[in-house]
Amino acid sequence: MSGQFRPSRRAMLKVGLAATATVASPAVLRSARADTGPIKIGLPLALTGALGSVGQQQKRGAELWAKVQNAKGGILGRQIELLIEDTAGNPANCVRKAQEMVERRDCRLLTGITLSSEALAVVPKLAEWDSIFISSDNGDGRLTAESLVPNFFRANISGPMGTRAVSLYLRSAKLQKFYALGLDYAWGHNSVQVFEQETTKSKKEFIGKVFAPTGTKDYSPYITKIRQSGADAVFLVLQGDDNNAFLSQAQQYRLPEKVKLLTEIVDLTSIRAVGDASLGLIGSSRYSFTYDHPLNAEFVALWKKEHNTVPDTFEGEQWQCMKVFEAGIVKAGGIEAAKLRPALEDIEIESVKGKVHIRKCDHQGVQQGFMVEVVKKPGFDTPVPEVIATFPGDETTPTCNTMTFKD
Amino acid sequence: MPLLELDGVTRRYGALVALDQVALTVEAGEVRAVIGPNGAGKTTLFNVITGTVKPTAGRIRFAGRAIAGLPSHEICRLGVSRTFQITALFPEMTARENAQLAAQARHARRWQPFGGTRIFREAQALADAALEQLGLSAIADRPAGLLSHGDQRLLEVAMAMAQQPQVLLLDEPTQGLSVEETNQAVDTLARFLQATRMTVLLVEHDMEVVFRLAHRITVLHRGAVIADGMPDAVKADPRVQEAYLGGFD
Amino acid sequence: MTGATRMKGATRMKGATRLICIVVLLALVLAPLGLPPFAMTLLTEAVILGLFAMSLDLMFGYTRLVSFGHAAAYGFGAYASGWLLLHTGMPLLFAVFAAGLLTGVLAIGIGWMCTLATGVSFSMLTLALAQLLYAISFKWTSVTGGSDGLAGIPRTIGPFGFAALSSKAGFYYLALGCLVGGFLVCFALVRSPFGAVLRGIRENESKTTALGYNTRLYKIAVVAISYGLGGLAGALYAPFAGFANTELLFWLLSGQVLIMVIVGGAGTLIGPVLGAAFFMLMEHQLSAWTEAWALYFGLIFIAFVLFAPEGIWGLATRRRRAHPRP
Amino acid sequence: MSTFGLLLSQFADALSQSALLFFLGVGLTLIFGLMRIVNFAHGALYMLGAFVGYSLAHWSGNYWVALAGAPMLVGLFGVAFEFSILRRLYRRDAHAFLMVTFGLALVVGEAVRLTWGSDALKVAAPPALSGVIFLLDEPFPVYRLFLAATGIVVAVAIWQFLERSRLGLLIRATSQNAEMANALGVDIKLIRSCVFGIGCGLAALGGVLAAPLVTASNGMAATVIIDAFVIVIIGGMGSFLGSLIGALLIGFVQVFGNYYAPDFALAFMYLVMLVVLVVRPGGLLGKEA
Repeated sequence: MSGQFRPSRRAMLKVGLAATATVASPAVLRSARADTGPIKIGLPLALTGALGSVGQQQKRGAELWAKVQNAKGGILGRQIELLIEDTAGNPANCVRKAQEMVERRDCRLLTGITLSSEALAVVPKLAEWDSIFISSDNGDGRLTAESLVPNFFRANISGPMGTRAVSLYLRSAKLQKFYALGLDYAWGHNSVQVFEQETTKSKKEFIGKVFAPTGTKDYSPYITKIRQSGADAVFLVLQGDDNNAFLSQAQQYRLPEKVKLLTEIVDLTSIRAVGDASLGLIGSSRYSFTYDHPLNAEFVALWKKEHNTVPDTFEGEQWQCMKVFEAGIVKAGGIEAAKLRPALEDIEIESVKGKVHIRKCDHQGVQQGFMVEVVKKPGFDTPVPEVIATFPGDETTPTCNTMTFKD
Repeated sequence: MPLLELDGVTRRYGALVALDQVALTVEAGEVRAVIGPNGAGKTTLFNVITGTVKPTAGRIRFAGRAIAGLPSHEICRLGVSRTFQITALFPEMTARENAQLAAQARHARRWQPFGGTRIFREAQALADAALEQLGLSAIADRPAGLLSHGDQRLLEVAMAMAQQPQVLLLDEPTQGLSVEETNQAVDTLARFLQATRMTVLLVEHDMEVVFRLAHRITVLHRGAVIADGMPDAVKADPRVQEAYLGGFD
Repeated sequence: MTGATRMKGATRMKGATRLICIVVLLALVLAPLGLPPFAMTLLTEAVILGLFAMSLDLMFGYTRLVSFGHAAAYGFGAYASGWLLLHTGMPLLFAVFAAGLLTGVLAIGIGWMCTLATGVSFSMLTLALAQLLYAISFKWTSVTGGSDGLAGIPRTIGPFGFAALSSKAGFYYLALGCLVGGFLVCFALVRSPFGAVLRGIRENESKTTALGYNTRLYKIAVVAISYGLGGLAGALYAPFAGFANTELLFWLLSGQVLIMVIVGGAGTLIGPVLGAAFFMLMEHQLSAWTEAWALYFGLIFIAFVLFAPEGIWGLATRRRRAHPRP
Repeated sequence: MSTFGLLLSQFADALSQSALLFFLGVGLTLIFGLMRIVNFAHGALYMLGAFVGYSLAHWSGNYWVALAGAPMLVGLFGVAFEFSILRRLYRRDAHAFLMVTFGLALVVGEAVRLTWGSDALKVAAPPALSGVIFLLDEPFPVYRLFLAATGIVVAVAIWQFLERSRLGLLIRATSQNAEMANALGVDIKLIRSCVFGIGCGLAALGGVLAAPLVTASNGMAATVIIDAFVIVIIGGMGSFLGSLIGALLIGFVQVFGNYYAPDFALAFMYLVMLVVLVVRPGGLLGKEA
């Protein structure tokens, strides 16, 4: 399970078969669309490009859920059909692919849009398409605040929620002075702003913040800035290649020995990519296979049987999101937006991360916040995220339609 | 009043003096040849007159107007047309189209972005006339890139003529031609110059061509004018012989 | 052509080709009646991309001005029309044309700066300016919405309640109108005296200058018209897709539109429109069939270069070409 | 940290970044200088170098094998591509190369994803270079000094190769006038294959050296191609020394710029490029294109 790559050829073969099947399938019967026939769920994912690894995780998470669910007879006795397409992380492709799923293949349920920029482009069209979109990975706080639309739901932990968990953890920690480094990106600014509010609220010193453009390759100027600032901890809002580059270079500068690294997302892919450079990293996690909950243990066992490795962050989040879909469809007794939307509001399920309650007022999934620390653990040859603290959902979820917290 | 007048024209490239106080006057209807060994500054003289290169000092007057330092496309529009030492044509266009584009450059509405049937008709008339004068009517519809080297040189002259210039600058028109092609070209040029009484400034190496076409000759050596006058007088001038034949110091 | 023969060139309309074009145009006009909704969505986007590729062909195919930054026109047009529609509620028709005009005016500055250089340096200057616009779109959050751009761009009702353009078919006709209008403008332009000078610049710019043309002014004009039409295409895209973001200014799009022109057949106006449709539909369909679509996409381009140098339009009109291109 | 210590470490950072940028730029310039083609696939070859380096290091357990092997293998791939496809396009105009290299970039990018998967892969620096030395009380990674040193060594090596060696002379001759060189009996087909191979090899070298800093990842190609273009344009298309100067200029502008004015981080490179091109359209050392 060390840094070897997952056999992608097998995954591609499955997609190839699924894709050719759907293309060859007879034109969808327009009349009897809603109540019989397979339940179609569309996933316009970024399977290639810079965020390809996240897209692949979402795909695997959804595919396993569909396989397990179909084995149990699907939902409401109807088999589940996943429409998975590659957007390469480009919003123009994402809107076109989603529109094709809605208009040509008559699929009214969407999930698994990888980038926030893609989600923000699709969300305004949900009403026109009469489709429900449940996000499994988009962290941008505005999606459940000023950019909220009735047909949008978010089952995953948002950026501000992750940051809130970190701030709650820091209240008891002895660290006093903080610096922040975020990607020059809506999500980055969003989370750093929440962190700044939270640290000042808890009477700690927020020294300063800096933002690096996505695709930065040399982080030495930012590492020097952090070292210069005299902070005892730095809050990182980075992802993918930028996160890997920063962590590798920070370790080479021995930065972690002087400044504690805190991050808003900890995921296995980047731990594997940087190896021991991630040791000692503390951060909030959207999902960790080490979380002990009976449903999680069952999910991890299922995952090991299928992929002979442990599930990563976005595989867990996608699994939970599909569970929310499932519960909503069962409660609504159908998939039309008019029935599914009220059914999803105020729905509560027990998932791999414990209780998840979709709030009526802003469609945000209220769920526990986790804090993890990356440690060496016997039986695993790469470091793993160990859960060190959990916070109840209503403490980590912002007040309705906002990105701020009542304290 | 001379058509073209150069007075004290100098051009320096750092320490190198390409043109040294050149004085030159060309009367209307005169064919003036400019000769001199390689590097004497003949092409630089052309470039200074046509504005491709700015003179470092000195005055150039053309038809009563000072043109030193004007951009080359403005000088050209005043009526100064030229050909190049290395043939410059539009290879994919036919011979007629080459000449037509040259003629169009003089038209007031040459840049009209639509229609243009009348402009094309007028330009094409000028083009056909010029091709006729240079004996190129037969190959008017062939792409310029596929013409013989001789025809290409004459086409360049025809393009210049299609612009109805007041003075024509010919930069070694017979360069690179075989003996037989040179004679043919020179016969055509002689007939054409006779017929049109065109004022010409001619740069040429081949002395036979110079003596057949030129009314007066100016000899350049190391950027300076060392002799100026009728062909026979210049031929006899000792300084010319020294510069040309013997005494390369 | 009466009397004077027009400047012959690649856009000469032989009888048969013209007939095909009219038939295709008729089919395009009748499309909304027969085609299913998603096919209309694809067709509308293909028409918009076709206008964008055709606008580049004016520079690339007719004046050999190789732009590596044509996405600047598309992106700027999209942001301009998006901003106008979101903040001023201006009717869709006015916003689209205003955005295209604005891009054209901006392009006069771009043209002035880029024509300081020629050849590869010109291409690199266009790349630099496009990337500068990309960086600005990232940072100027108040106007451009930063990294996530502008979203939820409405198709506002036309003047005096005229709402036909906001519907799916109506918007398609607006886009088709812009493409056909753009084509007629370009077609007239390249066959006019101005177009003849462009052809001179393409084949031998120094000779064209020596003949007395101020070639730099012509190039700036071509850049302005080309960016203006490209901006019009971008201005149509924003209300069509409902968003405008930094991806529309990224250099990858500049590379893709260049490929559309080459695949379609440069210097023919119609070729690039086919190239754009081919590129988009192929990318869309390939990625539906297999995850490794980029591999096949790349191989197709290499195959095109080796076996169809003159592009799709070249293939289509090969039999009737008068004199072989060197 | 004393200001002098800060400046010293920033200077060293800038040198190491300039070295990486130089490897990228010099390959592109050599190819453009000789063959007048802008290689859109340069970023993909840089990425291929990083992934081939990963496999070699993983298989042999030794970073140095990867450092030597990856450029060689990718160089050979370059020669094969030139021999099989580019060779048939030299009579064609520049569009053909534009499209072929664009196609190659797509093919290589996808082949990497299919072979190595979409996750980023760790390439560890060798133990000898993983340490830290103290520049006036501040830790500075030894690996970056190694990068700076390699940059200087490779720069001098290429300079000597071009100036002193016979093949270097033939390459420079073919760059200036391919027809004349051919007329004098130079096998320009072989020269072009060599140069395209060397250019690809240098890009791969950049990839292998960058991997320990940024990991081998699918996103490398797109972000790095712009840097390569900027360096080569500023230095002057086709000028070896120009790409060296361009790399140093951008290396320093990025390291110091991102520190003192982070808000303009994204725009620095393009502003510098615009200023240079407006002042000298052919680039600092380029001949008027």
